[in-house]
Amino acid sequence: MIELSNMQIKIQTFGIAREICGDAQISMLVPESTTAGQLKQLLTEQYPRLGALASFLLAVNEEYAEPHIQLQANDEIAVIPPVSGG
Amino acid sequence: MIELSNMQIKIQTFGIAREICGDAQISMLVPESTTAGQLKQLLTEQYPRLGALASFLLAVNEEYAEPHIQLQANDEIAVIPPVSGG
Amino acid sequence: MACIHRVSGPASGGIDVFIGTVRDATKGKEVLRLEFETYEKMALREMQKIAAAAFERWPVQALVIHHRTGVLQIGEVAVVIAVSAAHRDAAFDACRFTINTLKQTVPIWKKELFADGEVWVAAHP
Amino acid sequence: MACIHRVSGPASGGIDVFIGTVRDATKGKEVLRLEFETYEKMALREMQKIAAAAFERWPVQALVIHHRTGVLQIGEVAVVIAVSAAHRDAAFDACRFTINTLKQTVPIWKKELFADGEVWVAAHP
Repeated sequence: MIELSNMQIKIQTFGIAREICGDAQISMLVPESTTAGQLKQLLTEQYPRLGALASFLLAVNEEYAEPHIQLQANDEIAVIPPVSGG
Repeated sequence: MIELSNMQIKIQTFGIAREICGDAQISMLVPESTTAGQLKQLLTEQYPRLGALASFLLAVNEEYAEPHIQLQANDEIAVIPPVSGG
Repeated sequence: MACIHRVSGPASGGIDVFIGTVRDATKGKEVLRLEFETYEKMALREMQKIAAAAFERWPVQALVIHHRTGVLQIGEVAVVIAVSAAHRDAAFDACRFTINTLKQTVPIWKKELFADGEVWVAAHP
Repeated sequence: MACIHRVSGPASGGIDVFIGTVRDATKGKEVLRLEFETYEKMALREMQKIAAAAFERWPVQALVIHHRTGVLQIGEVAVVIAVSAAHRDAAFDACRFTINTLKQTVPIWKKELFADGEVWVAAHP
């Protein structure tokens, strides 16, 4: 059996990541069981300027996400470029 | 030739030293060329409770005085018990 | 200054307050104004974590974090952190820890606007 | 809070403010109120020395020391130190140095009044 199972995820972007991605929220079709680390890679391929940042992290459900975290379709996902508050 | 040369000095007192000495300003007759260190000793003899303090310093002309400083009759002298501002 | 009132109480002996203001220059270049963007819900969670860590590490009585967002002019207050404790060392340590950690973890982004352009602070190496 | 205004300016990026308030208890014993006595002229000279030392050691822009005298009730502000600098580390370090040194050198004396008596703080070993 061959099964392809993708999911549509929504990704919020902030700061310079919003400017790079062109919108405050983008959608991506990714395989089910995609991890945060894999999504980071996919994002860098699709938006190479993200790779030029000093760093960027992903947040899942308002928490910084370890790379091994598996994403769910209804997760609240966000691209977090280097923070600079204060 | 024998010469006795004394001087009258005025000493301001503060905090617990004022309570020990009984007045905000006391006078003492001391030999000319008395040093700050010697005055401290004289004060401790006259007011033994000063010796029971955690420490006390003398100020001469609004500066903490090293023990070797020679006092002048018109110096502004003060007894500084342990400070506790802030 | 409301932040100071909110942390003061009869049992507190020392309050340390850090106030971050908008500087008129960065690396010698004149800044016209700042813009702060935030991921608000996550920023509040991260601030909450910092406060919890501070309370765990130091005998702190109250801790307030206040951060502006949007456009700020030169000299305006961007951030206020106020910490009260019975003794001053805890207040100083917890206040400094809070601003240092906030700058590392809280999702807030600062854009500096110059006469000839704008820069997202710290974005690039 | 006037102290904060007096140290803030367009070139300052960080202000650290220490506020010492009258605590309601000392070593577990209820304090009714405080009384501060000072040798005013010398106190100002010693404060001036502290400020000069702070300016010499850290890149500080402005430094204000304010200390109350006389009778103070619980919760009242006894001392305010406000330090501004382009960067926060200098503001924190200089502010902490100032309060620590003030407590060691400036001729100000605190008397704590209890229900059953009074004590000059730190007077005896």
